Amino acid sequence: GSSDKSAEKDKKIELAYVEWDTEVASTNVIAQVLKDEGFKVKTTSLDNAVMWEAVANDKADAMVAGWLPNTHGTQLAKYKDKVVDLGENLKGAKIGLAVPEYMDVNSIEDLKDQAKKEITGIEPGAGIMSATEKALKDYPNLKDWKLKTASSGAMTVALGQAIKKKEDIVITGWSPHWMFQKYDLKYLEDPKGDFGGDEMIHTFASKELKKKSPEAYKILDKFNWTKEDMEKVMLDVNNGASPEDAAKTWIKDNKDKVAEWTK
Amino acid sequence: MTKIRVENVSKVFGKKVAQAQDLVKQGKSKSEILKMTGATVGVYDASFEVEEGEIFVIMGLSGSGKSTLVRLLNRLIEPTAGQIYINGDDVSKMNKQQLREVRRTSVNMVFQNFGLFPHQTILKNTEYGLKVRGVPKEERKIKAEKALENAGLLDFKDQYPKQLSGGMQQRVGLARALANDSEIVLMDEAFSALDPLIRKEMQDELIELQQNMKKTIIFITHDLNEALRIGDRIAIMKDGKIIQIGTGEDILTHPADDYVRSFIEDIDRSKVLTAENIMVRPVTVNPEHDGPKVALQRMKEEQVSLVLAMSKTRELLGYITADDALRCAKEGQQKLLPCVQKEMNTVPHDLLLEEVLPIISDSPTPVAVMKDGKLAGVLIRGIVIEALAKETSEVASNE
Amino acid sequence: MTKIRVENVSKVFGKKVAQAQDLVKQGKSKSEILKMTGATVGVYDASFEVEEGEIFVIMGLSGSGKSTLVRLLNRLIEPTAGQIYINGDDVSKMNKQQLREVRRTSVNMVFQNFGLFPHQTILKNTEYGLKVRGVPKEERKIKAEKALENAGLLDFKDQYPKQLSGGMQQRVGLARALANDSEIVLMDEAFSALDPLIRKEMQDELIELQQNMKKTIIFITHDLNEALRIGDRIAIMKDGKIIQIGTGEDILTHPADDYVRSFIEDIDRSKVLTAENIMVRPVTVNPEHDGPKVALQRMKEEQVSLVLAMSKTRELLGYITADDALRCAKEGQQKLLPCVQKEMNTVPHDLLLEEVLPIISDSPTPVAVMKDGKLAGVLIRGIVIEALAKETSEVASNE
Amino acid sequence: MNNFLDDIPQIPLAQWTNDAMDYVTDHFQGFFDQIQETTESLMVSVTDGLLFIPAIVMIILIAVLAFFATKKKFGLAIFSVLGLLFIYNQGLWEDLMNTVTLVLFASIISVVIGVPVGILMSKSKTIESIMKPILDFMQTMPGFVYLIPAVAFFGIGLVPGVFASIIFSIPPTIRFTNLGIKQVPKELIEASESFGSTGSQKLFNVELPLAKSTIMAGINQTVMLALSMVVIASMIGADGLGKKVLTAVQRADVGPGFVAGLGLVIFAIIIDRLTQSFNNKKG
Amino acid sequence: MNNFLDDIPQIPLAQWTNDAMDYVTDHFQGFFDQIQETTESLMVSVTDGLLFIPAIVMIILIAVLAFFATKKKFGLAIFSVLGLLFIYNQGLWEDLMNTVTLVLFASIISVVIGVPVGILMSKSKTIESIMKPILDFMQTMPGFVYLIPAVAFFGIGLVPGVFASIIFSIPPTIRFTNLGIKQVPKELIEASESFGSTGSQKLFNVELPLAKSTIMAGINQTVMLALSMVVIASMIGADGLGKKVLTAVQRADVGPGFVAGLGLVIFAIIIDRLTQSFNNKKG
Ligand SMILES: Nc1ncnc2c1ncn2[C@@H]1O[C@H](COP(=O)(O)OP(=O)(O)OP(=O)(O)O)[C@@H](O)[C@H]1O
Ligand SMILES: Nc1ncnc2c1ncn2[C@@H]1O[C@H](COP(=O)(O)OP(=O)(O)OP(=O)(O)O)[C@@H](O)[C@H]1O
Ligand SMILES: [Mg+2]
Ligand SMILES: [Mg+2]
Repeated sequence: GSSDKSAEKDKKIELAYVEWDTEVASTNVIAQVLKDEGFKVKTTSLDNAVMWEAVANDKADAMVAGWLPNTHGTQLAKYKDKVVDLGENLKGAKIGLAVPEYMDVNSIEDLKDQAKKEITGIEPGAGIMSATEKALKDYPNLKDWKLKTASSGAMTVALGQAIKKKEDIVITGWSPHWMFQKYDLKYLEDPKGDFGGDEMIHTFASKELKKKSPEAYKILDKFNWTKEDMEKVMLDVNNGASPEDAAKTWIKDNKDKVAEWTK
Repeated sequence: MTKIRVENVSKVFGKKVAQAQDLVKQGKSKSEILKMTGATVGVYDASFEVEEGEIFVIMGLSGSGKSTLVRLLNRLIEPTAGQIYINGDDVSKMNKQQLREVRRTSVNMVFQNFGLFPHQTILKNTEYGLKVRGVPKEERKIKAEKALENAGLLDFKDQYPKQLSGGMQQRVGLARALANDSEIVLMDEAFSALDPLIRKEMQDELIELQQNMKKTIIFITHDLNEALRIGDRIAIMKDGKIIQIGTGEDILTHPADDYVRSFIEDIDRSKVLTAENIMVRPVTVNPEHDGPKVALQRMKEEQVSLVLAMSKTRELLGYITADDALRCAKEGQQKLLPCVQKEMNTVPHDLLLEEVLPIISDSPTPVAVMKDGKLAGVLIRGIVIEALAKETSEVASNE
Repeated sequence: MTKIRVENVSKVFGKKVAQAQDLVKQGKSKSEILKMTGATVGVYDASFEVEEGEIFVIMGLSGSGKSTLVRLLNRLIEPTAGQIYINGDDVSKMNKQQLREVRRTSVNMVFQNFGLFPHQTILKNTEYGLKVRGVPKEERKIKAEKALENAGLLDFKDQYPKQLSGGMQQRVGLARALANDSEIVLMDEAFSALDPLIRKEMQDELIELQQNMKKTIIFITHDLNEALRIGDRIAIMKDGKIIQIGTGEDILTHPADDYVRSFIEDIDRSKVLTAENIMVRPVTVNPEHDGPKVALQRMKEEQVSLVLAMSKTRELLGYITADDALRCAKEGQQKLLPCVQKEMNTVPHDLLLEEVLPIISDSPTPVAVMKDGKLAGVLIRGIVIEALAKETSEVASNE
Repeated sequence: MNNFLDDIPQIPLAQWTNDAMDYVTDHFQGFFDQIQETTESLMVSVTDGLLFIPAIVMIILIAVLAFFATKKKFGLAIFSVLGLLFIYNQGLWEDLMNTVTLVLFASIISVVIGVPVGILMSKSKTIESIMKPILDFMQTMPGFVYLIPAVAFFGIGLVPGVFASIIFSIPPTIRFTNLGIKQVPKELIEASESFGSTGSQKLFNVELPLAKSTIMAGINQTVMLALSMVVIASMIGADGLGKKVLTAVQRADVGPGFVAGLGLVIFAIIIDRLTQSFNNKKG
Repeated sequence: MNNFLDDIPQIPLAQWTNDAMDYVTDHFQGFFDQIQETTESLMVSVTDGLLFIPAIVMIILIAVLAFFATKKKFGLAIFSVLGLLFIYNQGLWEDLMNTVTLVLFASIISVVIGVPVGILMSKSKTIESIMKPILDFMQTMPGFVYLIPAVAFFGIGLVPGVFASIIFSIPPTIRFTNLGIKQVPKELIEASESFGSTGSQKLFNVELPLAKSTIMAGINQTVMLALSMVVIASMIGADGLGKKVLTAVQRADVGPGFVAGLGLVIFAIIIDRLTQSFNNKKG
């Protein structure tokens, strides 16, 4: 009955996310959509691994930030029995080695002795890092190259500094990410396919969500948009809008898409 | 009643305790033992008893173990060997609870280094023992203020120890221990930083306490005059051992060895010796029975110019000089009685020399020393000077 | 040479300094001022000078400002008012560098509370002043060991202060100051924790130091006997003010007020008074000129039984008793000379009573007191007792 | 040369740890949930209470408190007003209140547990030798490691944040309580004992008052470390200034991160000065 | 009610910070590069040196040191052997050596700078009142915030890690040096001054020795905090146990993270006990 439904809607939905631009955008949009549907939504930004742990332990209800198959491959492997995969919500994400446009390389195989033979990476243990390590083994020209681990923040700073000085730099990149908007970057071709094809961003829910709030579960399951949509929101945020406002604007402009999810 | 009994107590500081104790037994000196073992003998084989209401004074060279001995009594230091009984209970075998009870109610201590709490006011410091015992706030304030008043420090009660002079701090330590009103007070050089006036007041207060409240006091001092003034008995220590225990007079008159002798050398004898110590055996006649001839004969025999007139019941009647006797003989008196000069100063046998002096000095005639209403001896100027001049008064003692 | 000059120095502890000073001027007592302002008057308007090689003793009630005064001298405390000159330089105007120099070379201090460094051995503690002055390692070790040896603590040199008894710690403080060999030593109750034997040794050492090395010493003590023994002059303080300054004799014979009088009441007079203080004016005759009649006449006039025989040049020839004079007259001698008894004990005028006593006691006859080889007075047994018995010796003083 | 070392098979401690964690979460979940819920609701209501008071009123209250706590000097009061106004001006007021709740909870619990533990350590050699490695453990085991168990036990949000903060920030209080009590001069302990003080009388009348400045310095460190944990706490969902920092850092945007960090610093300075003046007051 | 507060336009401090950082990186790059290069090469050679010694030799050396440092007791020596063997067994030896270099550099620099600063603070009220907020700043400004400038200045690697560690871990040394010196009894200072000690004589002969236990406790905290920073340092590229922790944590794999953390803890315990025994030895 309808009373059941409203009671359901009173329930709090807690969305976990990780403080990446992409996830801020998507989480805010879906959160806003759920709110518009009458749910009490709380978004909590967490560390990458904590986000997975939270959903797996039913401490958070869902997240729309599972980068697969690469970036969060290990986490999925660990938690696959404790979370519910609601399928991808965005296609066409990508990971790979990236360099500034001004560098004269286009493929991983072109790398010889640029950038002091160092690839500037992010947090050790991230999926992209394992992929890069695999590449270091697979490509003979990277035999004596090193992967420096750091963090996403440190990597972007190093990138900014290098670009400012027009120095060579090879980074572990992924997109969507604001660095591709801020700087002229290009992915290096990956003939051996170590970085896989496209990355996809999946939605995951806790095992309890379906029981607790089938309504919200359904919406989350249907949530699905494009890289361009996401970039619109991200651009808004980068231009100074609050994520909430950017999400609202996007929803206003894309009523039809949202309607699909809440059908 | 025996209040404190100490039996063969020893304390060795440092590591090789057993070895050090053996060495003491072999008669090695403290500094030899220190060199050989690195251990310091604090107290060795001390035994004594203190009666209720007694002031027991401990003296001795610096470093001879006085403080150690006293701290053993309330077990601030664990003895290496021996037993200590307070009110008959063995302190060294007490558990924490019992020991606490003894410290609260029976034994309080004044520390050589004062041991005041720097973060508390003088008043709070003084209240400490009472507070520990759970005395209600109001009552302990009254008691503490009373103790401070006696110590002349009531005005300073809200100051902190650092704001007081050394002697004032010492008096706070004193007030703290006395406010607590325990049966036994251990006083480790408790008056050492006091000026003579306040010191004397404090001594008087102590004696009063002892007399009125029957408190037992163990008192360490370096001032022999003080020891003699307030102490019922005195123990003298050397290198951790107790060399002699006795009354002031015992020690002055029969020092156990040269150490004790040198220790008491500098004493102000007029504050120690009593009339009894310096009187001479009187030459007496019975004026009711003897005539002038007998008197003159006795004077000749004893080579004195004066005899005392004493009744059959050995009551003092007066004195007779050679002149008197001659006059009497001239007048043809059969008995001396009419010639006896009846005005004669007397002093009790235990009067201190310092109080005897003005009497002798004012008196044109010899002074009689009385004991239990009977004549005990006579004081003659020459003898007084002799006694004061003696290196030790052994010779002057009347035996 | 004036070593230290103190001019109108005051020190008030606490906040309302100016107000407190005003109140002192109005004659308010220390405890009134404390109640009214919360400020404590440490020292008020002190002025004095100390000569090179002098031992200047400060005495006074506990809390009367002795320590404060001494600490002002090396500016451990900043004076509230007044000037202090050491070797003519104003200490209170010195900059840090100059002050340091004075403290290193001129003034060292023994602290009332010892002030030993707990983390250093006794030897290192003793070396401290030398180390600060940059004395080479070997040399300072030798000096420090020497100082410790004098203090009787060489055996303990590798121990830490906590392992020593109170008196031993005090001696370390003493050794530390003396090792440094500065011109002026400030000693704040430096002997208070010492037993009589060691104390006497230390006093002797101090006197020796003063005599051989011309050291200037400011010495605080509560022991009047000690003060009189070692002090060239004594200052007596009360409530922050200096009440009297003078030699021991001055103070004993002319106490400035009742406070001082009560202060010196308990003194062992035999250690203070000299022959001069107690002698009586001699009744003299010139035996070369006067006959027996004159002598008997004089005895009658002065009501004495003995006169001294003195030459024209006032040289002592002997004495004549009444018996002697009578015999002389009987024999029909014109002049007394043949009847004079020539064997007569003499003592120097400045001999302490304690040393005079055995002489009088052994001497059957009166003792003459000599000053510059001339007769100054005579000691009679009765008078000696009177002097010892006097409340103060004012009457006994020979003026 | 190292060969024989290499022959020892690797101890599967990592696996054991994971298993243990699973076991604990599986079997004690109810218990942890209980704690989590009560603490969370308490903390939320504190934050709500703080936020209910208008910022301007709060600022004035703190300034007045600062004025009187510092014996009527203006320095801290003025600093507080300016600093808090700055935080408000930067739009960080709500974050600040969240952080205040987090830090207060962590600090108070740390002190309440830490001081007694420090006292026990100072009294018993055994406890001391057991506690010391534990303290080393708490301070050096990286917070990141126990973030995940913390989430498993306490979920996300303020509570695991407080838990992680306490683990990291409690050791200084314990260590310096222990040190402070040990530094109390032996002769004063003796004086106290000579009057028959019980252990607790000695403690409250003599040891703690005399150790106070050292203990307070330890507590100050605890507060500082609790503050330094807010960013890590924000990784497990604790709102507040830490989250602002994290957001900025993810974007490599120093400016906003610095501003949020400055908010923390201002809070730290006010807390530091206030506790210090309370400390002096009773001294 | 808060309205008028809201009317104040937001101060663009965030922007200014970014600008300032850009300015500094632009203009002092050469200088920073210099530091970075020399320090880096020094640190690398220290690590290489440590790694050149075979693990088994190193373990024995440390055990012998521990044995003698603890007055020939076996406890610490045995613990060191077992603990280090465990680390080796877990394949963390090389990481440990990297961490040792990082922590040693950070701690030594912290002590070398911190103790003198603490001394200055204890001597001058002015310096103290200037330093206190700076210390609060250093401890509470989240490491994450200055990681970014650290990278901008020093690039990725060990050097910015050391830089960040020092900033976070130096305050306890400074604070407790200050506290320790202030706690030295006034009468001993007076005694020292009465002999005409210069400031430095007083300092080295009296103040520092008497403040030693407090200062050492501060240094101990500094080492602990430096150790607690290794994970954060690994975020800017410092190799070592911190990186292992980060790897594991990123994978939500508590086990290996715990094991790597335990490596840190073992190192911490050994260091802690060793410094403590040196401390007692000279006491
Ligand atoms: N630091 C201080 N702060 C406040 N008052 C002080 C301080 N030092 C001394 N006083 C006060 O100054 C007065 C004189 O003290 P001082 O120590 O000079 O006395 P003293 O003559 O040396 O006494 P004692 O014989 O007991 O050592 C006392 O009333 C004391 O309370
Ligand atoms: N805690 C200790 N550790 C080591 N030795 C100690 C300790 N306490 C006292 N001693 C030693 O024990 C001996 C006796 O010391 P104690 O303090 O009892 O002497 P004292 O008779 O009170 O001397 P004083 O008159 O100087 O106070 C001394 O040689 C001293 O060095
Ligand atoms: Mg003693
Ligand atoms: Mg004094």
